[in-house]
Amino acid sequence: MSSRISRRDWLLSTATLAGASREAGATPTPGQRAGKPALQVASNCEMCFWRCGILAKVQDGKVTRIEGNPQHPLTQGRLCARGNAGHFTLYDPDRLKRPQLRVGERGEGRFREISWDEALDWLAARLTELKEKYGPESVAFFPHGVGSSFFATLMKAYGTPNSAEPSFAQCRGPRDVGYALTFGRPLGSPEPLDLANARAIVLIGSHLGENVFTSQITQFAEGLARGARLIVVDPRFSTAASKADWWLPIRPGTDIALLLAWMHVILSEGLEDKAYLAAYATGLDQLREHVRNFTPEWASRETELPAGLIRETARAIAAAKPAVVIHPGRHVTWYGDDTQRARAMAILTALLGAWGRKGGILLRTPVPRGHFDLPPFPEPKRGRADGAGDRYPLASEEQGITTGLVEATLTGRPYPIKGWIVYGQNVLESLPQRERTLAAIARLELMVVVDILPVEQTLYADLVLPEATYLERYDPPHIVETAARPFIAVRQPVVAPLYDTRPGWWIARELARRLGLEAWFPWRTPDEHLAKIIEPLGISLKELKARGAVSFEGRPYIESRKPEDGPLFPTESGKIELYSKLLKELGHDPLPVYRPPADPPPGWLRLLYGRAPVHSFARSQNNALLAGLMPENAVWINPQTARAFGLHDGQRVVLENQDGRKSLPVTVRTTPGIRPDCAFMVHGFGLRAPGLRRANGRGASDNALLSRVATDPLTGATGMHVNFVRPLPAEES
Amino acid sequence: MSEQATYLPAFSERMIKKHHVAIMLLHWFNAFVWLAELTTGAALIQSDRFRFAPQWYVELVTGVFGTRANMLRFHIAVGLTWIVVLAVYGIFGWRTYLREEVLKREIALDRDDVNWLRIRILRLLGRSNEPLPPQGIYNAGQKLFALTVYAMVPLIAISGLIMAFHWGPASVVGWAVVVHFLAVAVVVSGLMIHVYMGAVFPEEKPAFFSMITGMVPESYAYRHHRKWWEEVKMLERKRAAGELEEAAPQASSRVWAALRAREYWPAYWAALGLGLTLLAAFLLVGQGLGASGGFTRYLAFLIQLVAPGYAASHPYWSNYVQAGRPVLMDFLALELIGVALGGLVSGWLAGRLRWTTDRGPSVPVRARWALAFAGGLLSGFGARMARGCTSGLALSGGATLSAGAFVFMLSVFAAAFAGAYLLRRIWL
Amino acid sequence: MTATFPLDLSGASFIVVSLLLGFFFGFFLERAGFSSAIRLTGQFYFRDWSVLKVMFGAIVVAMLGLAWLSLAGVLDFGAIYVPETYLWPQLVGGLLLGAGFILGGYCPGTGVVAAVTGKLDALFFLAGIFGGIWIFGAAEPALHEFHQSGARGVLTLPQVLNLPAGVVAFLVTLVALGAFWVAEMSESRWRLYEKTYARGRSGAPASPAPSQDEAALV
Amino acid sequence: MARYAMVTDLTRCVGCEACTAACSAEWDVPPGHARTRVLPTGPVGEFPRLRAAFYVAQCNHCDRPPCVEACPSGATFQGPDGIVKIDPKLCIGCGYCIPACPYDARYLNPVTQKVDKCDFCAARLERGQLPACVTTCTAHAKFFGDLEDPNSEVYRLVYGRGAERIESDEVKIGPNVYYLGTRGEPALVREKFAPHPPQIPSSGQWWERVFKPLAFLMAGATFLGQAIAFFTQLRKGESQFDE
Repeated sequence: MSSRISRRDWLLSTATLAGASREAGATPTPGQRAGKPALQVASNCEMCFWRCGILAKVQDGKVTRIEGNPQHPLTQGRLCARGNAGHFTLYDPDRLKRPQLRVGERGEGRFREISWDEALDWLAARLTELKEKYGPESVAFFPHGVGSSFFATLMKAYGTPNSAEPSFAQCRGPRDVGYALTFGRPLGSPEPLDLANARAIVLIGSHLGENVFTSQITQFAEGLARGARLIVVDPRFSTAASKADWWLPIRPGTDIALLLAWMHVILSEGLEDKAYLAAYATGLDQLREHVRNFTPEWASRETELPAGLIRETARAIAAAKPAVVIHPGRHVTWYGDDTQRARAMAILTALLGAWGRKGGILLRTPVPRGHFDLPPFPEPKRGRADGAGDRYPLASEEQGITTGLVEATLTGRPYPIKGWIVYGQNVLESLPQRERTLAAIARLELMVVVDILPVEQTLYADLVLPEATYLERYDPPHIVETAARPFIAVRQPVVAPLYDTRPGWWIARELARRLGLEAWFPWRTPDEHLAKIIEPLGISLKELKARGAVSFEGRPYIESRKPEDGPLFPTESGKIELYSKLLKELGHDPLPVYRPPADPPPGWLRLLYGRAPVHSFARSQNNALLAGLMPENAVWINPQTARAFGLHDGQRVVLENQDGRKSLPVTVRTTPGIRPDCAFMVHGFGLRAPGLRRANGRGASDNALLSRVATDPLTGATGMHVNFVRPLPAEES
Repeated sequence: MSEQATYLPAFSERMIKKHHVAIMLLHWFNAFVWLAELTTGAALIQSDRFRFAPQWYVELVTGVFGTRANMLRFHIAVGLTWIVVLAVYGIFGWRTYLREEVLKREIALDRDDVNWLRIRILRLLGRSNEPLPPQGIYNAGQKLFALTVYAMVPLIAISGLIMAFHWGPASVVGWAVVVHFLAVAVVVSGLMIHVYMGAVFPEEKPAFFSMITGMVPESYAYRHHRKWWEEVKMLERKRAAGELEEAAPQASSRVWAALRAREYWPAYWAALGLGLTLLAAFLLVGQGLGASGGFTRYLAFLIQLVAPGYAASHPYWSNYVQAGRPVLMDFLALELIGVALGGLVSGWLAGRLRWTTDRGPSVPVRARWALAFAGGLLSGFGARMARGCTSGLALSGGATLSAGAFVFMLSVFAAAFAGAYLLRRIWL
Repeated sequence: MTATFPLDLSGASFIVVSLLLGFFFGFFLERAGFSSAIRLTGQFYFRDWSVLKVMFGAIVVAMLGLAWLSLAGVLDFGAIYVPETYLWPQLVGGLLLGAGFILGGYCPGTGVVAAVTGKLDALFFLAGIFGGIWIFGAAEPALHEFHQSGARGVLTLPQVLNLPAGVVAFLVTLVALGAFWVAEMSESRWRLYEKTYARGRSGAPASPAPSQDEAALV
Repeated sequence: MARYAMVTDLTRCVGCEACTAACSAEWDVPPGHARTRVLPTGPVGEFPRLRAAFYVAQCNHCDRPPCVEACPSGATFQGPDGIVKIDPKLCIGCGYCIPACPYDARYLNPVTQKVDKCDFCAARLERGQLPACVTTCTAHAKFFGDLEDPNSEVYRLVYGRGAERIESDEVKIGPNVYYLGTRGEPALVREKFAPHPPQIPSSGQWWERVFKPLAFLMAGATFLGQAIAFFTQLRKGESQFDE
């Protein structure tokens, strides 16, 4: 008699059935936190790459609050604005919900929702087809973020060497190469800076406070509070500049001149750390000779900074040695001479004896980790297509050159690229010269995007796969060797994935199974994967997942080193190479040489860009809370310049660049806090993604105006501070 | 004031009907509401810049309600009830009562009224002793007060709703606060005279009692409301002459008569009684009324008596026969006994106790019994399947807005209507 | 200030209160004329709408009472037993009970009141009820799965319609007023029909006057 | 009982708005509104001699809160520990208190249609936690504690290091949020964000100045009339009064 009447309950359209997750993306439950029982899950954040420790509160199956995890050794319970607002992205109604196959033309944005099986079968078939027709090297992989490691394994097993993250050629590539050439090792992330114990901090173009990495801000504020002197070199009066003892509003592109002048003052007045240099450095004589006539007066003409100020700051820095942090910066791809500039900053750090010293740059403490013994990856028949390792020998083959892959796809040289797999990278927002990227995409036979939000690039994809957010998935643990106390922090799902989304490891493993590559995925569950990695550390899986992070004894200073930590300076000479023989052999300047930058023609302004504390590039623009804090960006213009252009504060303008590219309308903010020849905008706005209903079309995109780049000869990195704009009154409809 | 001095008809102290029962009910309802709302309202305004009442008073009343939030909720609850009742009176009573009674007799100020007011005030100031002009059923003072009340009540109601449910932006709510306070103040100033003249002023004592019994002595009417007295006299003459045919029953005691009446009560009175009983059940025992639950317990008791083992082990009956808790110690079981008694008493009072069989005209008695038994089988089975019957699930479930109850009710009526067509032979 | 109602009675006071509540329940049922099968079934022939008027009226009165008292914080609505929703059993159970109602002439509650006032057919009806419950009890293990199906726990209309309880109560009251209006119309039209046409129908004698149940004597 | 106070070090503060985000997430403040806001002051001065700071504005839980007086229904009140709270069940959202706050620390929540404000995270304090903004501040620039407890951090910062209050000549109502700044930040804040004299919307002012006296007048007049009638009636006796 029991009738299995279909579950379509005509009576109960809106009621929440026990267990079934609600269809509409509900905003978090109201905030009467007191008294209501909450499940607490420790994990780490992915609103940016610092991955601070978080405690997510879950009430009746929904994340209602995210707080800092006090037991996280780096961030100790503190969290920036974006961390606090993470669950608003989890419940963003505009999220990608189901796999979609393109039905319209590329860029039209018409898709058909399909099941995961159908999507993965379709993708496996297309990848096999491309492998047979053009060879595995014809597929390029554009990863970003920690979740991409599973896909990286898949791509290597598939047989393509072509993988490139923007974090090299568009961000910190030149810095890592510059420091590696000097000290033998790249700096890595999180930057190992002992800001709290520093007695002098030098920021060159780095705008701490607007660029917020939680623990770096805490230590920066602590260092200043303990009396560290702050020198900020920035054409813009940034937040850091407002706290500086000396603000050097330098002419953009002349940093190397300033650095050389500082070296001149220090060496000529004998202020360098002689014992340290004698023990650990080579090439001091060539350096002394090289900087002999780079006097502050010479530098003053180039940098438009008073010579006295240059001399005064040089002496202040030297006086604080060795507790001096020359902040290496993070996004340093500006003028095309970026690696040499990083070399200069590294050399200056060496002169002050700050590397491996208290208050300076911390040494890395190695942390052992377990590995699955995977079968050897197939040897690709053709070398990398992006030039890393051959045209740019110093470029990292691990991280690759994204713009190199775009060029290969566009020109077909060295060989044609027919397929792109994009995981967590926003190619149209993070790579300059978006017209070239769009042209390259047009030539592709396969474009797959794995993402969380319907950003602009998904319009051009053949297949869009919705990934679960960091609150709904497992990712490999965050192992940090560059902190005073090295540690391992875990990410675990706080709630089950909403809609029909899947974690990255599941997508990669299911695709591998369909491609017959499951041998490279010898584990079934995330716990199995995590247990293997933490095997040599001797800590229990349960305890790690409960606390969220476990730290170990650190040996950050030279005097605390142990033999098993490896050589102090793994360079060719085993010492700090002030003079780089390797660069000489490769035909580059062994010592940094200053070359004057091209100034903006009259009536034009140099476009500078930077970060805002409440946004992570384009990633958080659709987050309800963060968009509420900063819905749009503005263009900073000096009052004199504004008067010259006949503009007033608050006026809406459109920016046009030297190649005629125009931005969306944006508001002018006149402020004396910027050089008259510059204009500044926060990066990440002006998106053209109709799927992001809250963020689409708000503010102006700096990336849309980066039509010209200065390629760094050493690393292939794309310097992007070389575009000039002029503001035109916007005739708003 | 024609023959006042010469002819003072001997009054047999007869009582004349002044107020319709609906007006009396409405008046005392209003009195209660105004008492409740004024006491809590004055206490609700706490900041010195707005307060009327002294601080000790505010604390006193807040203490009664425990928290200020409860006091506000009570104030809103009473206010809503007041608005609903006035609305119901207004809507249902408009044609028959309000248009004629209110507009013509309570508000219309004629020349006499104006003079009455003028003289009355001058008299107060001791500057005149002219005789007061004759007055209608309500004197000018009462008409003036009625006018202010009718003007102020909508303001108070609307501003109250705006404040309670935040209709409109903060500025509108801000002005609603001012309007509410001011309108109340206007009515209160009038209220003072109304209460004084009605309850305290010795001369108007009959008026006070007229609001309870509805009657006034003829002498009072003659001296205070001459024009109305003449109207009544004229009506009486007409009735005596047989021209009027409407008859107002002079029920001595309505209640007892209702009890003894042979016909059934009008459904709405029975519904009210049943509704209040149901509400009382919720309040006193936390659950609604029921019937089929009672039957099941009695059957369970029977089975436990006959075969305790079977009852304890049986998957269905076992959950009625737990150890330690007697089967019949249950609200529904006891209530069923009450139902029987209540039905008996009511039937006895109405003289409806008689052995008979209800049946359609074309159905022999024995067939009717068989049909009744078959109907019982279906009802018993259906009630248990639905876990309740028309009195249990439908009434109690309906009152608590349980979704299942409404599904159940719809299907009962659907089946009954459908069945009625099929079985029209046995009933029509 | 925790709400004073519902009370937590036990022992003697519980028994007395239960009996009293039952007494008034039975009393008002009989007053409404629900001891007469003719009047009850009249409802389904559109002749006498007292069943709808009394039931719906009682529901509205109790519902508004519950709403005001809980709004004023006097009653804690959370502690009130709200019948659970079992979608399919209540649907099927309703149909059976409706059929039993029209066939037998009574429902369990009115059956008792009728029996007590001397209606022999009501006695048979009650016997039938005990039989029906016994059959259900025996069949329940087999029907258990269906008996539990469509379970939604305590599910109220405000949750289903996603509206605040106050609004739903107001809507139910409106529906009730509408139903009463229909009832009045229907009854007055039936009386008109009764007066003019009833005599003229072929064969069947005129049905007895609705108000007084002078059914033919035994 | 405690006397809670907050100290914000504007030299350490980098204006990252973590406090605003944490507070809004903790108390479901709708986007576009805030209980605590980070307001930039500056840069002021001539290029390149410039000064700038961030003003972390919030409710100061003042010793003499003008907002409590402005609330007709007493929905907003000050507890013995100094925290000024709002009882949402009592607030009718009339908004009188919003302009009455010299520090603009109150807003009307469009979702709940009630006024909302910082309550020093009272619920978290009861659980033994610090307010959300203090816990999450990336620059460790916010300190919270009991000003009456001599060995509390806020006591040391206020009486030891001389944390300053943001007051203006017309408005001295004892705010309990103090600000530190080694580079003249509090002065910069006072320049741009000095507290404005408390005022209530026009409706409230009309009531206070015009309608309330009018109401008392009316009631007084009728009461007086009554009294006269009562006494004359007493003196002249009943018979005289034929109407």
